[in-house]
Amino acid sequence: MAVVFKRPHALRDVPMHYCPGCTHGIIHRLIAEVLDELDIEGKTIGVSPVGCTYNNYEYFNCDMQQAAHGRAPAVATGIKRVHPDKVVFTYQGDGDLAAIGTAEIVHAATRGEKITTIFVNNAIYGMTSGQMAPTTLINQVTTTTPYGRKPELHGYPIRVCELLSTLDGAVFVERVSMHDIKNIMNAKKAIKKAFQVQIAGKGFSIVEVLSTCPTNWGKSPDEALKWLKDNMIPMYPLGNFKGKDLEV
Amino acid sequence: MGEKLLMKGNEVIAEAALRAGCRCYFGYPITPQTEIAHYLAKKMPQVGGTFIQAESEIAAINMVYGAAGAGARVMTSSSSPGISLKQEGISYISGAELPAVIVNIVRCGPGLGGILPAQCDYFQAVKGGGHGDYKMVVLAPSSVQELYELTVEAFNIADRYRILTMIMGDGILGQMMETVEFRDEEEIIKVDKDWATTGTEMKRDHNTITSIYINPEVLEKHNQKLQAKYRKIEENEVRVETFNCDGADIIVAAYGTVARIIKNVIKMAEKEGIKVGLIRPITLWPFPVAAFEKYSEVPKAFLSVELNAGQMVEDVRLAVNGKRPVYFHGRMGGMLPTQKEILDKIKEIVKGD
Amino acid sequence: MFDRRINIFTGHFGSGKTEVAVNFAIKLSELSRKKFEHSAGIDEKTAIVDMDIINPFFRTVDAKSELEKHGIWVISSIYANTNVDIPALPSEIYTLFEKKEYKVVFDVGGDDLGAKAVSRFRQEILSDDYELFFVVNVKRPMTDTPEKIKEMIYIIEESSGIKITKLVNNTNYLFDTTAEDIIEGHKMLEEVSKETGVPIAFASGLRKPLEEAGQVIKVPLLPIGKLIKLPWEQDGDEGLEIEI
Amino acid sequence: MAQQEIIISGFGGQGILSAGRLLAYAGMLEGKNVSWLPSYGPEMRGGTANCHVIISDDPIGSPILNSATTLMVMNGPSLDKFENIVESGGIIISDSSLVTRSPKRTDVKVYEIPATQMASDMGNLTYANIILLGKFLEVTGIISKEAFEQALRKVLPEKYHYMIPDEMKALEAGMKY
Repeated sequence: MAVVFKRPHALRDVPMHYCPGCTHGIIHRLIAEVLDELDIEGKTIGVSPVGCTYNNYEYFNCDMQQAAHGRAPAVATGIKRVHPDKVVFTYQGDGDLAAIGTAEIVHAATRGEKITTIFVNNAIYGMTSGQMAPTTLINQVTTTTPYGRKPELHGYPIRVCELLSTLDGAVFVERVSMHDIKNIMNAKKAIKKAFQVQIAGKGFSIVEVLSTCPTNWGKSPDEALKWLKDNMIPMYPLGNFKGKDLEV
Repeated sequence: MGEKLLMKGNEVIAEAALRAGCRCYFGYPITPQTEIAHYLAKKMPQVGGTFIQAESEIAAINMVYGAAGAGARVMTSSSSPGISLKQEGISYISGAELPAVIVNIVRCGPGLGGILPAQCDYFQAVKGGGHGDYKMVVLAPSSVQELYELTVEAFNIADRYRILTMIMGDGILGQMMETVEFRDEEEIIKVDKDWATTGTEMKRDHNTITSIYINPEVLEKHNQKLQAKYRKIEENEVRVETFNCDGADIIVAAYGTVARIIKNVIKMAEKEGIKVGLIRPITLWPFPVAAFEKYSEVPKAFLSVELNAGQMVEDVRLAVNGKRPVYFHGRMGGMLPTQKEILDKIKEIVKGD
Repeated sequence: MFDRRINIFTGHFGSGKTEVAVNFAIKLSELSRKKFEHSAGIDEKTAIVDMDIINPFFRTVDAKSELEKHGIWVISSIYANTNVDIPALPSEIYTLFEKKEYKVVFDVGGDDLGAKAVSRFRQEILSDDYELFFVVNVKRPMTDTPEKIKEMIYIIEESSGIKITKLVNNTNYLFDTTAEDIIEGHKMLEEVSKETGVPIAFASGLRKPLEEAGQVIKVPLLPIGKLIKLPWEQDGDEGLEIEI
Repeated sequence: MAQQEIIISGFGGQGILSAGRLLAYAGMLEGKNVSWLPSYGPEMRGGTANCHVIISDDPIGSPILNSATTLMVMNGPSLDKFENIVESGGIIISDSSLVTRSPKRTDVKVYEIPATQMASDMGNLTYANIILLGKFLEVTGIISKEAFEQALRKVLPEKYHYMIPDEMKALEAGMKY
């Protein structure tokens, strides 16, 4: 009988805690599939952030370390420098990476640390219940922008891929989305390439994954995916910013 | 002993770390400890190690957290304001029980303060500057030779107990040169770090390093385990120098640079017929309580001399436990007490009965 | 008052929603059991969902063992009352829209912030047999005038995407509540009800003052036992006995 | 002498700190206990620089000097600052090319040497500190010329070792002055 669905080995057989309809579970699965396909689970060390995915070290079968809020790229740097032959990745949300940890991500990228960052951007703080993120869209209502995000009060959304792709140390930069099957397949390709770039020793690689938060957006999973497509993608255009043609 | 050299304190810390097998250093420049970074920037590549000038002290301590979790012998160094920035990481490293070494060449604060010698970070180091019930072993050398010995020892203690160990000095210790004799080979304890993130190689279950415990009962158990470890360290790792204490009229408590000054004061006092003893804590935590208990029948009193407004004196009082008066003399702002002013204070106490 | 399948409790922070919801669920389960005994074959079950994504303390799960004693299915985040403040909603919530044999109580977090969590289930709720209760304690500063109550109703409707269908008078000063307080609350709600057209479903409170007030106000009563406790209130306090 | 306590002071850039390091190193090579403590404050950059050197038969207590047996000064402000802390019977060695006044103390031995002028005549201003050290070696006798030469080899980077013969000439000039 043909196997049509199988849990990737790199994903542990435990229930995940995410809200129904949350795309973190899919992103975890894509990473695990890539670890399986590249056969690198045994030599991979992941770094968990602070945020809704703070304990995704429970979900991956590879070695994992939990980092303080925003510090995952520094922690990953420490690990990678001790084990240059291993594969090191960070998994970070928009508050973690683009607010409190801006210095760490910019400098890990500018040093060209041979690590891979999976950056999940859902334009809101999920863990602390729906506050404004650096990536919150203009006019988007959050618990700390109850009248909508106003540029004159709250500034503008930060485009992480565009920012990091100006750095020479960042060699692979791509933005993907979770809003439909085709894009999910694209996301997997990007994640795989990012890991391959690291393994080839080229430099820092990052994949920004546009993602949803049905609970804090107050939308059904379907509506949330549509909202992502209609509102986030115009602000955060999909595609490769750097390293598309890198030989790996 | 092996090679004898004239070296700066900061250089000796760096050299000792290398000899102790430290191959990872992460730091950010700040006076007066920067020579540690200069030395290691030059030497680390020669021994295949890693030197990173991080973007901030916060990043540096988190690189330490990552490298320690990955099983390496790792060190960072800074001075007071930089150590404040590291406190978040210090708490995480303590919570996750990782071994690492931190050097604090203390400046005089608060705020940006100044670069001259001070001991105003005593509370921060021994009572915890970061959040949570954690302890670090805090070593306070008072000579360049001791900087070498204790830096090597710091790595061994860290590995033995899976704990952070801090070397605490001041600008004088960091900047002064003295002779130092290195051993030909260090005794480096070997610890099996089977908890480290080294990659499973598909041969074992995954290792996870974390300081989060979802279940409050489990978190309490984890804390109890930490506390039990701290009690064990208090039993086994106290280091103290007692000098001239038997038959002394008065005992001075002082550590680091100040203890050096006291040794001169002891000579001056002897000429005036006063016998002064010195208890010099080498471990500030665990504090050498037993040494103070042993001499708590000293005829006159105890005097704590510090480069701050009175910090260690609290631990001296707890150790002496009311059996004798405990006096304090301190200077701040980078000022050092002169031998004469300390002697005057001693004479005032001795006469005061 | 107990005839809807889905019963959602919203309100201002500290209005006593959780107490009301928990006691409501217990009452619901008792009525179901009675119904079951009288007309064999109609197997009605009760479930309560902790949907508070705002407040990590004072939650439905505090009364979990009491609720389970009554045969009520308690659904809450795996993180409720742990050391972690992850507001993750349990996926079982979706099954409740399929398992029509259940009567369901939703205990929603306070204010518009808490009501936000309802919004993602809007379609499922609107196509079901539901009641959206708004619990009011007129002794709380954000709901102590008819104007403020109306404002709160508006922002909760805005946030949840669903109209409030019933008001609940839960006016109290905890154990110092008097019948007069409950009557005062009722009068204010009557005013709100007149202006908004939303009827008052029932009044709730500790049995003694509530029954006394019941002599004056003509609405159904839900006497409540205080089930959500502070650590030092575990035993022997007034209201521990549940007499519904 | 059981313990020599030396303060060397002048402008930054005159080789004040390196003179101290040379003394400490030579002392160590003579089998003594030594310490060297620089002023590491803002003075390091252009202002006055000084260092404390102790050379002792016994273990050294505090490396910080409240008094000195020898003061070596290469500018006027340094003489003003430190003249009074020299112990009675001690030594003041002054670069008279730069220090325009003579020490007022009468209870110490004073050596005034136009070291900067002599170094200039020798074609290299940086020898001035060596010339003054020569006088210190001659007066105290605690360090041999051989130990000093060895210290130069240790302290100077190898690319400057060609200068050592000239430096030794400067040292002798100071000793003889």
